[in-house]
Amino acid sequence: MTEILLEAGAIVKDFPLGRGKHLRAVDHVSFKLRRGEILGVVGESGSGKSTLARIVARLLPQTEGSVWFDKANLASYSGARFARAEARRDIQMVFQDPLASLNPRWPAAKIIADPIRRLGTPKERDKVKALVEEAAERAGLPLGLLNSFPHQLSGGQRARVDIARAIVLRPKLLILDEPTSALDASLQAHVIQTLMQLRADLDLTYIFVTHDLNLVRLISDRILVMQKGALVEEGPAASLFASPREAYTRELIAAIPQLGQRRVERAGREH
Amino acid sequence: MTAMLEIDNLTLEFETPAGRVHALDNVGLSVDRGECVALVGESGSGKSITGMAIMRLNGPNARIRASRIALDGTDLQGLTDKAFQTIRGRRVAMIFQNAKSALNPLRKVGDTLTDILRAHAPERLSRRDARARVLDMLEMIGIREAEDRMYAYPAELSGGMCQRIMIAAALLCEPELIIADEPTSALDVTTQVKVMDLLMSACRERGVAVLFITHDLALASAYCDRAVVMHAGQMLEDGPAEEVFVHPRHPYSRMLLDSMPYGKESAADLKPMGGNLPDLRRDDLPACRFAERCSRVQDCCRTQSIPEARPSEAHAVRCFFPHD
Amino acid sequence: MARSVALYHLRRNTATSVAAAVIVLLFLLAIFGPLIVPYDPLATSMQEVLQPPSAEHWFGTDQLGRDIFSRVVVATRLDFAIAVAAVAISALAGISVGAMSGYLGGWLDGVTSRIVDVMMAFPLFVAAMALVAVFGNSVQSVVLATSIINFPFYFRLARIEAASRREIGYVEAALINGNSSGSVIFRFLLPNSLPPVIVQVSLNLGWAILNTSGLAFIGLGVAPPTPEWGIMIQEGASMMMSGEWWTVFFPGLALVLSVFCFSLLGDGLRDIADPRRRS
Amino acid sequence: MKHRTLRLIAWRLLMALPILFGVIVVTFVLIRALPGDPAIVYASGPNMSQEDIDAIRRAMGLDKSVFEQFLIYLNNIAHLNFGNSLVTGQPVLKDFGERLPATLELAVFAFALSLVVALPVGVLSALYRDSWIDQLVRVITSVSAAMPGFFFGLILIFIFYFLMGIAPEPIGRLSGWSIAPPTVTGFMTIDAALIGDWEIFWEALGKMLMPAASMAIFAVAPLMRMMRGGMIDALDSDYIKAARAYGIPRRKILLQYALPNAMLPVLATMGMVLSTMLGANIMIEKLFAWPGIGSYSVNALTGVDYAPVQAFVLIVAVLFVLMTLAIDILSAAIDPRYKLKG
Amino acid sequence: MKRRDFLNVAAMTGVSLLGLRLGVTPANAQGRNDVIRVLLEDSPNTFDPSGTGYNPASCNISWNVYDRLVTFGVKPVEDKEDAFIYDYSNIVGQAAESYEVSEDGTTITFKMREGATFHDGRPVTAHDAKWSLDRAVNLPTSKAQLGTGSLTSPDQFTVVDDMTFQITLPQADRFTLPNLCILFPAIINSELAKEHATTEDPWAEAWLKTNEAGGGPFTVSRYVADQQFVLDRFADWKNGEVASAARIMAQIVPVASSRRASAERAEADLVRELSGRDIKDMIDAGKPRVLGISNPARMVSIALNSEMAPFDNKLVRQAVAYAVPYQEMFESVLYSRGTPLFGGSAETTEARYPQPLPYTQDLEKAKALLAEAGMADGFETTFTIDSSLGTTAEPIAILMQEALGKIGVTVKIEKVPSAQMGQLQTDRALPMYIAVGGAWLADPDYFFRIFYNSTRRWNYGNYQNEEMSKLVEETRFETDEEVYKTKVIRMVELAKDDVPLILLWSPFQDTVLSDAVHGYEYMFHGQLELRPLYKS
Repeated sequence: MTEILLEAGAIVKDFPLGRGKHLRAVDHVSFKLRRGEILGVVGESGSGKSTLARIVARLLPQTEGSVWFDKANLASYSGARFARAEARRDIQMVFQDPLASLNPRWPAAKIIADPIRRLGTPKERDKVKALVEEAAERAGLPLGLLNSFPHQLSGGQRARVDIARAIVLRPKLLILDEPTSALDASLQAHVIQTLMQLRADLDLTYIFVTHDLNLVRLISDRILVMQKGALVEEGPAASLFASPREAYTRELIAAIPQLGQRRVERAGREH
Repeated sequence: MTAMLEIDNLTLEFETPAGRVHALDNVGLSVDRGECVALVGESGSGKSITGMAIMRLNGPNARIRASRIALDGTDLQGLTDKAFQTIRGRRVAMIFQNAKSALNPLRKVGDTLTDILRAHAPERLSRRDARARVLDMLEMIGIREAEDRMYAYPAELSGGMCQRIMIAAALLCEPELIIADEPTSALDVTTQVKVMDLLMSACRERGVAVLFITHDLALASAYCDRAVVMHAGQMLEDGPAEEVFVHPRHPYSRMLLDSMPYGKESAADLKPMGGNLPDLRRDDLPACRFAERCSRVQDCCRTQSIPEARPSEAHAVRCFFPHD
Repeated sequence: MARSVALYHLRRNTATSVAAAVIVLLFLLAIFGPLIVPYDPLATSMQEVLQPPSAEHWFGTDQLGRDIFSRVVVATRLDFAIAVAAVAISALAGISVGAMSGYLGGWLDGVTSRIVDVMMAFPLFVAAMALVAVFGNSVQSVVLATSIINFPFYFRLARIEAASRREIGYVEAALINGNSSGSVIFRFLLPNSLPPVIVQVSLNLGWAILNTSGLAFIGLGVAPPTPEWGIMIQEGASMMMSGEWWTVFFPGLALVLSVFCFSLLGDGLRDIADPRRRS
Repeated sequence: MKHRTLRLIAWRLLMALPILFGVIVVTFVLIRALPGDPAIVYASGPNMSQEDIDAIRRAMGLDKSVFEQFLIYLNNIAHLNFGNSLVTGQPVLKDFGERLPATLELAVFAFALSLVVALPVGVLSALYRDSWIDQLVRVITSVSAAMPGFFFGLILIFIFYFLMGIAPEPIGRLSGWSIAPPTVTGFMTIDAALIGDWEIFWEALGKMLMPAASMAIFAVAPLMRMMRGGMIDALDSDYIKAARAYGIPRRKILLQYALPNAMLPVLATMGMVLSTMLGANIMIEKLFAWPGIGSYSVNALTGVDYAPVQAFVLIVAVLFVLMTLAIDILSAAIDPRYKLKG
Repeated sequence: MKRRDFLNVAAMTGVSLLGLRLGVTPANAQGRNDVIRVLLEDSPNTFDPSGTGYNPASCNISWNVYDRLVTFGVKPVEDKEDAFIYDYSNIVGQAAESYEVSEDGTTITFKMREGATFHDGRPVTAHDAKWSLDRAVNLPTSKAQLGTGSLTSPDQFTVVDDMTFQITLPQADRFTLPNLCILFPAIINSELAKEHATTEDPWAEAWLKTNEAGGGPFTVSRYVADQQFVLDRFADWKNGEVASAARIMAQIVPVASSRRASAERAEADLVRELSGRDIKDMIDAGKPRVLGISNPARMVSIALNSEMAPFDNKLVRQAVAYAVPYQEMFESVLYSRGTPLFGGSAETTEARYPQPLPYTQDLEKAKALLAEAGMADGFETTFTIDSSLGTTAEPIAILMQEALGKIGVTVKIEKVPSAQMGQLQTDRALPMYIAVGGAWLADPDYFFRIFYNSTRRWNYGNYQNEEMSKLVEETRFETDEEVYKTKVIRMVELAKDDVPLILLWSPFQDTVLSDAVHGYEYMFHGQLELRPLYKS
């Protein structure tokens, strides 16, 4: 059995609603992540999957619970404080909407180089440039586009800039928050394949957050199903789809439209 | 027997500050009575613009040319805007992607619904009678606590509920055709099936023809009789849903299906499609706008007008080299 | 491309581009005006008191025989300098504090927002008057007073911009990339709040000029004989009734023209910055 | 629901107290920073000896520490005692009672005038977006926004009173010869109407026209811009598209769908405009010898007359708070999504 | 009764029944002929003749609402038709029917007028005179002034009987009677005032500030500070001819151009405080009537702080005095609306003051004087102007700046609010500023005493000179005319030589009158004497 890279213990996240009331976005969620694994996190909007991803990425502090990463407890670091933590380089994230997640005032190269400048060791201009170009190449971004601004790029290219930025420091864990949901089907396939290739090349571990069950089935090793902040079911992808244990999981799977599977019978043509 | 909706040679251009956008090129399609036709394609393929063009809602900078946009055999193009008003909502209704923003946020949904009914009432319809009919409609399509819902504002309802209200609004004046533009793409999967089931069975019961605009091929195949595939403003394939989705003839349809996860076993089975959608502002667009991404492309695709192949009586493919 | 679209809109929107051109011209006048005016703006001449506009004195002369054209032109420098300085101070201070307040939130936001609420509740012009009175009648205190009363606008603008971007992707990405809060604010949030700020600055420059002249009109701020539009209007106001309309009209015209151009430019920039307002 | 709204309003008023306290503190400190010793100003006789001045200072309580003075001031405010004005020699509250109605009447009239001009023009401009009408309106409103009220007022007086002689004398609320109607509301027009004296009513209205126009001129542009912007946003919205798709008549779409939605952003601007009109009409009041609180408090400010300035700022701040609240309540009444911020 | 008036009366009766405050008294059936409309720049701020913090404009009320025991008689103005001026040498009875000065001049006995009443109908008695004068010598505002007439203590005031009042003096004083004619010793209805007195406020200052207790020719029927005041005729006035105008409607109009416009359109009967230029325009146009009356005891000057470097050097002060462009200033600032106080002869022959100083613009001489003072390269200084001084101050400052620039003196103009100005003056912190002043009593020694001596603010030039102090003391009670004249001439010479004040001019008090108004009288205080005005 490969080593455990990340362990989340009973994570709880409450958002204050004012007047002492809280919204519990994540409710005692625990899971383990092994090195090299792809963990799919699925659920409908409001299920807390994105919040969970942000807690693991240390963008948000949890209300309760622990996050162990590479045998270090990260629970006390979050947000800006985590910027100074050792593990910051090792946990990176790819965002849902690449247009929003790229600084509109910077060219692609500067965006990709930002983590190096903030966290990386080489500060020399040409070394940074070399790293940026390597990451861009791996992410499938043509080098000619490195001087383009985000709004000058297509959706697929933006996603690649985002991926290049995330992998430029060779992190151990990549959290993918709906990385393809803003993309058309034809582009989605590209990005997914790039991600699969990167994982093989760079020995990455993924947490893949999505609402697209068709997609998560294809790429995940294990799947967490979340509903209203709670973990409903967890299991290997194949068995979870083949024989879901929980009613909610069954309902979810049943709702996935399948090609050629009619739901409302067609009326006879009236001629 | 004429079709419910018939569009021939619809070409549409937008005049924008950044140049002329060739949004639609010779689009033709038809929807029969009681039939559900899916209009599918990636974003930017022109499917929504086609829907809006039928309703004349493209805005003042749209230049529309068509040989025919006919509803039940009558060409709508000759109608004045005022006369066209009686078509909208009455004979052709529309359902929008984001139901929440399509409802006036400052008006109770019941009032919005009565507005629609009264706008098309043949004689003066009292507010009271209108409300009663709206309530009937809401109950008929199975909305729970319909009375309360009528007094709610859109912001107080869930996205799914708003979409149900919109369906009721669409059905209210007993239209002959409903154009549903991505009606469920803002909804969660479990809500999506419920809303789609509701919409489609209601239309079936009433014999309303549906033009269902979506990017989700599986959803289209689950509900529609026929499918029309669009790409970059051109209509590429038109045929019975099972034929188009199971044995697509056009290279684009096939490549699109190959890039989707449906029925695949692993990520490695996904086959990405090459290239990007062409920039529709270009003035040198190839005759077949898919030519630059197509694996089967030859010179004629770029220069000559594309012939229409008919693998079966109900199935048309616009391609020089369709699959068998 | 963004630049070319901006240029495109500038070209297409004649009003905006004319306004921009006039402003450039006025700035040039502000810089070089004192070198090119035909007369010493301070020189009095008892032989030429209250001359109507003529070939010699294009805008006529005032009650001390000073050339109004020269005074109007030279006043551009002071009025613009005050406006630019005041707006620069309030914009820099306002957006820095505002962005911090909006991004960091918490008690800092609570305290600064309350302070700004208090500032907003003040009657602006009275506040400006009181501040000038407190700091003494000088150009510096007009600048200070104008920047203090404009501070809340920038603060609120930057605060809303920052707060609305707190959870936007590139801020999260910045954090993931190891940026500290300060770095997020100054490298990411501030540069991206610039378009609305530029619009505000452009409109504000006009208001600052109005404010300065308003203060001068009621006798606060700039001391005579310094040429300043507000003072000139105030001095001329009593002469309007005796038919020497030019003493008021030309300084007023200069004032209106520059404020008008700034507001037109601000309007145009807003249209460019906010694509929804475009057709 | 009603009950909850009332509670929220009460809560909001409570929350405004710290703001008002802040205003009181700042005003208090600021005004004591003003150069000039009120005792010397008050003891205007240049022939007064230092002992006389000291005696006056003691009588005015200015010999006490600033902190002590502040506590006394707070205590007085709590008892609604705003002190006496040195300049007029009367209780500040009485002075305000005589002047506030004049300011309010003018402000309300000017506000109404600016709405009547700005809103229809804004709607028109949005409907004919980018047409010559739109461009023309934008240029005109930009000019108007660039026009200092006092300059515009001067021009109006010059043209309509001095040159043409069709406007009434630009002095005060009524002609020097007319008798004011008995004070009921303090609004000259309303008081005149109450006793059915239409001659006075029209005279008072006529007198307001030029100062109100001078005040309204700055407000037209922001109002019109917000109206235009709000209308454009509304017209471009999904619900308008949907309403058109459902065949709802154009008139109804404009009046019942677009207009209410477009008014929402205008409301906030209206609040800003009205409070500016109340607080910043100083120069207009001076120009037209309008007996309002603006010119009163400027005189007080230059005369280091503490009490009226403090009271003026506080009153304007209270009006501002109330106005914000009123706008909030109004917004909440129009817009179900709008929550009163607690 | 006109319909409108009827409606007014009817409505007001109704309203007053409801207990609501009335705007003005409804009884106003008079036409415009009985009403005189006056436009003023500044508003009165108190009714109290001895009110603390009173401003000059408050004379307009207190002077016309109260009577004094005696008052100045009037004489026609030379070269002017239909205009009168107070006669400093002719003091006549007002509330006192007659008065009698004892031989040694230490006792003055006043016989109160029989049948005269206050506005509330109470007869005016010697008790009222006693209380009023007691009050006047007690209150800080009037105390110092009355002291200049040897009126210092209540002990000096005796009620002989109800209708006889007596003042005793430590020595004969030619300033006593004139001091009784001025604003302060007004006769107050003591019974009425005492009703409103308290232990903390024994002289009813608070109440009298906005309430009148007078017996003068007018009563106050409406007063709104900064806006307007309305005075109605007191029909039972016995101390002279009852006012012809039934009502005076005074409005405060701060903007000069509006006052001018109203004057030109004859919408107002009497308009004050117009600029020299406006007046000149009106005179040129020949319409409406302008009365410009010169008060010889008023002066506009440039004060040089004689205790502050470099103005502590007499040569520097003289240099500045030679640099002033007098004629230019007089014409362009004042439009010659006044009497010049420059360009006089070096030799002093007349024992009066102010009189023209022997200075004209002479830049060479100015430069030479500066060089002599060791400041050939000039110096830097500040010229302070009061922001409320309006249209004349700024041009004076600008012309001074320009002129002094020519002799190498760099001048910074500083504009300060009048509130601050007062303090700066009191603190003697200003090197150079415009000082405007006037004496109510015309004797030259009196003028020197207050403007060229003393430690008070009125000593604008901060002038300290032993000889002057001595002369001022010596002339105080001097009765020998020749001795007096010699000493005054010496004082004038000192003022000319030392120039702590560079006199510019004595401005005309310009009043614009509509054609219908007659009977204008100019009083020493420069504010309005309303009783004699009448409309034809």
